[in-house]
Amino acid sequence: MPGLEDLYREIILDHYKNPRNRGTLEPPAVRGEGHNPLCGDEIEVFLIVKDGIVEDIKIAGQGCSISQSSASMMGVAVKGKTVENARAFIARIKHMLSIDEEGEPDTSIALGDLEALTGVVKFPVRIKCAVLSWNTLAEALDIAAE
Amino acid sequence: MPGLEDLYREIILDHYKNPRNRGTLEPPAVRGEGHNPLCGDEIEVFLIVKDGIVEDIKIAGQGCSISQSSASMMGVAVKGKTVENARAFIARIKHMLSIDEEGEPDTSIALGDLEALTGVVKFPVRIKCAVLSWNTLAEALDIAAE
Amino acid sequence: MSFDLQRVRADFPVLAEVINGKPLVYLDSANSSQKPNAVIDAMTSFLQHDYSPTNRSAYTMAAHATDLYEGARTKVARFINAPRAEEVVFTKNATEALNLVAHSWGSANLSEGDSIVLTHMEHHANIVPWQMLAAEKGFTIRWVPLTSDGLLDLTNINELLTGASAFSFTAMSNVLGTINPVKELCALAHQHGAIAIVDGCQSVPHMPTDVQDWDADFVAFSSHKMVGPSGIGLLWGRENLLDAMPPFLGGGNMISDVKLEGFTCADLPAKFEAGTQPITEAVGLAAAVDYLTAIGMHNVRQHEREITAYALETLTNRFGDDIVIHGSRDINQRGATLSFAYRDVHPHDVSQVLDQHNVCVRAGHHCAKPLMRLLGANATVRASFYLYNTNDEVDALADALAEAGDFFTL
Amino acid sequence: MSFDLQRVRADFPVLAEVINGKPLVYLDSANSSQKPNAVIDAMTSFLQHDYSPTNRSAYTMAAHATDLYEGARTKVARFINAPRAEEVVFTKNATEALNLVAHSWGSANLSEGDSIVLTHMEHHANIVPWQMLAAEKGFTIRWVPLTSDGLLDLTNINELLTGASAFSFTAMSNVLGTINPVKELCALAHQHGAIAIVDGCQSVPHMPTDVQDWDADFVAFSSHKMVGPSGIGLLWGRENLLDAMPPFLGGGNMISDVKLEGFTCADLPAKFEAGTQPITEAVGLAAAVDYLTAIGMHNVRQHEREITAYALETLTNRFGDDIVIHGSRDINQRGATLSFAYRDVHPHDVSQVLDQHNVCVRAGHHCAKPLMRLLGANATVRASFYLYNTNDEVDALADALAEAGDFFTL
Ligand SMILES: Cc1ncc(COP(=O)(O)O)c(C=O)c1O
Ligand SMILES: Cc1ncc(COP(=O)(O)O)c(C=O)c1O
Repeated sequence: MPGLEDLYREIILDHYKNPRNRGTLEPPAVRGEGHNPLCGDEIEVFLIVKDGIVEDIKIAGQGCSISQSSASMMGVAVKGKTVENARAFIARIKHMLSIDEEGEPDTSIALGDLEALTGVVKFPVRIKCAVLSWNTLAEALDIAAE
Repeated sequence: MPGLEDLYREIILDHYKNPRNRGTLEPPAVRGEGHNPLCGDEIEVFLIVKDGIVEDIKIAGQGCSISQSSASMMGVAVKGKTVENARAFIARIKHMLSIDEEGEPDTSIALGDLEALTGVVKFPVRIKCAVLSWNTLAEALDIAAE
Repeated sequence: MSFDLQRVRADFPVLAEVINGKPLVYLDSANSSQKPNAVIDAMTSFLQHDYSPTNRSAYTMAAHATDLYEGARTKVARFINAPRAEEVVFTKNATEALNLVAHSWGSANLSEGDSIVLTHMEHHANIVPWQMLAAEKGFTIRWVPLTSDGLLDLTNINELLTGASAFSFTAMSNVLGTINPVKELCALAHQHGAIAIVDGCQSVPHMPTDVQDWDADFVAFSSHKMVGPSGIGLLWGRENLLDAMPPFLGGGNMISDVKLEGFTCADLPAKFEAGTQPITEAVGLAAAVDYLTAIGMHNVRQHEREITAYALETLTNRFGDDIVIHGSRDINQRGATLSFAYRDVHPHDVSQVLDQHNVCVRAGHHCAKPLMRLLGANATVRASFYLYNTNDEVDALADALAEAGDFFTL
Repeated sequence: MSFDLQRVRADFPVLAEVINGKPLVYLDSANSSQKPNAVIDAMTSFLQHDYSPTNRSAYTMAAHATDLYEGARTKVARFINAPRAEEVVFTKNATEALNLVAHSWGSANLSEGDSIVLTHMEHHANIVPWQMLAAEKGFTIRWVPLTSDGLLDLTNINELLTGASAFSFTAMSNVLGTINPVKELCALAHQHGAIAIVDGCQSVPHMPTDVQDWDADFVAFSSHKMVGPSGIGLLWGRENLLDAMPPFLGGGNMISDVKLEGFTCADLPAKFEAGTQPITEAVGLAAAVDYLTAIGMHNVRQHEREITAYALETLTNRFGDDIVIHGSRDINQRGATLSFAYRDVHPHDVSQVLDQHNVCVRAGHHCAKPLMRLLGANATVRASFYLYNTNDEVDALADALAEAGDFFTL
């Protein structure tokens, strides 16, 4: 049986206790909203996308350590990156979390802090927590592209 | 296990092969209709009731040996009797067939040929066959009383 | 794998039952099938060691039970070659599956002036839900007639389908055994812009199923007829259709959010699975699918062709004109379900005599009253065979029938 | 009979499970309960020796299975003191039972301008079906608020009930444990001409039930929460109401006749039981009812009072202000279901740490989002106790909680 330390790596607890990019953004920022109907976690992702770049990102909502830290690390990872980069990152993370998607993700993308989420795979129920913010980001990117 | 001869007494087969009072009656005769949704058996009971007496009865429909012979014996038993007698007979037969009803039936009533139906009790699935015509008679008596 | 009938029989404990010194001859599988040890043991072991609610709690046992439950969905999807597991919805039986389609798809898509097409050989489960909805919405039901040997009469099918919104039909008749040309019927439906709804209750347990090859839109079937447990049924539907449909039952699990003012739906398949699901039953169903897959559905079909041929031959040889077997004589067009009339003996009386010999058949209207009226009978005797039945059991049926004949000579 | 906890525990095989050297501590019975050998064995034996379809075929095995199935109905009726067994309808779960009432009674009796009354502590199963129907029919839903200690706030109940057609409420909250005054609420409903619908999911498994003493009109509950199998639920309703209602699901068994032009319904209870029923599940449920009856529901309730008192005391003593237990502290007003917040640790993380010790609790919204909003939480930890739980297991919960606190000190 995997231990708690597999799941709750230090970096995860750090992002949980000190979440980066917390807050909201006013329009014209776009807003994506995600629920985990299983546990009630909620997340909001606010984005300003300009010239194909994620200029700013803020994250609001409530959730467990895994969903909150995943969101915080996500903000750090995609802020200032191109939309294309962000989308590739989403695919990469889902692949890492053993979520089947069509197409092959670019496994050359460096994960940085997000490497810490690999332990989640051993706790299948928590995968939904880890992926919630990423699905919500994908939705927000779609809205921004409209 | 009870044998076939417990169920199919000679008198039952006789009434099945030579059903009494087969046919229909025109209005002002009343008509009751019964189904056994389990097996598809259907029965029609036509009655002429005058001055509280069952003056005539005819029986139509299709069904198995038990339902047909029970109907035939029923016709013989109630024709010419008072409505009150007929109703008491219905209660008596249902009691014999182990069907719970409110109130105590008059067990002094002589069953005659219908005694042969006691074997049906050992074949619970066939009780519905045996009782179909009696329920239909009860309905027809209700209609006649209106 | 080659098909070893004696080994198959040994897998089904009930077939070893002996009553009054005589073996059980179970010929009522079209009604509900018996269960192999693999299914019984999977359920028992789950209840003894692993039982837990699914899709709600997060502890290890709950996660394990959820894996088994969702794993059953994946297995069923593979068994019928569904493109995606999320398109498989667990219901309580095939009847609920058909009600779900009628209610959710139907109430969103059918109104006055519309029409749907059913056939004269449908089970009540594929009639009554549509009649209930038609009474509310005012659309019309059209009926495909039958030929004299119990096949669908497609002479006027184009006329019937013109302007129709849906064509809902059984893949195999539960009374006549007729196997319908599902792929052709789906294509006909689509040519006329109708969706194709397939009642797979009698076909999925007995032959290979490929919903993509059929090009069907919905397929309903039941676990209990395919060596699986009672209490669980299945609906497969195209994702885009299921996605567009309103929910059916409301409650826990099928929601994304609930406020005093209203609710929002969960994604597929949860959207159609309100409340605590048949969990142990899904575990048993998964074992049933594994069992049938290991045997091979082609082998099941081949065995049933052989036993059908033997039964048709035996009954005809022994009883000649005394027996009228409904439906086609061509084993390429029929499954192993035989409905018949025997002399003038009422089906109920036939089944009673057969029961004295532990020969279990169904006597009645088989939940297909419109078809029975067409046959001019209010009941038939139905003997239905499955992968575990033998030619000896056909003989036992014939012997018992002969006795019924002697007893009831009118 | 006196209540022997160790003997009760020995009846439940799963409680002997040891994972990673630690015993299982199952505290999720409000979600779904574990099953005793009596239930598992009844199902296994039925599948091995007696399985057969019910209410259709006429051979001995089918008659026997039908007797068992109908016998389960009689046992359930006696268990809740229903006047007649025919008033008990088998469904797939309590959710279907509530949908049945909303759909069949509701669509015949509710239209624009009407209103019904629910409470703020309802499970989604007693909210969403009404919201679905309200969206279609245009009636209004009114909500009974709660007091700060999680009881129904009846201050304005007469106002709320004025002109209402139905009052549907839970007998016991699945989040707060609150036991509602069912008899009084039914009387209030009737005073205002409303029918009383009781969600008995959380009460029927845990204390004696007398639907006649309650004077309720409908009561819904689930087998899987009362040591019975999954895949079967229950609706009891007054005969005159059920008789007057249109059917819910259409198909086999629920009809008296089917013609191309339309169908007629069977009598109760078949009218509401379309298709092949959860047969093995009914057999298991009968065994569950026998089991609980032999233990005595008063004994179950008494045991749960004691364990609730011990849990409230233990958790408060050990964690003081670090723990916020929702709902009443009065064991006369609450069952053995405890929802709480522990420090700032998210319930999902609490349950994760507990799971390392095989302590199984549910973390989430418990299918009661409107109530959660009122509590100002989007999730709680819920530990729920049943007849087989011990004070030692309360201690195990407390020990694991302490560790979660250490781990997540923010
Ligand atoms: C109060 C209450 N009502 C309804 C339900 C729904 O029961 P089921 O999931 O068995 O349909 C539950 C349990 O989930 C419950 O606790
Ligand atoms: C062709 C057909 N359709 C539908 C059904 C209904 O299936 P179930 O009773 O499992 O809901 C049956 C079996 O009873 C059937 O044979």
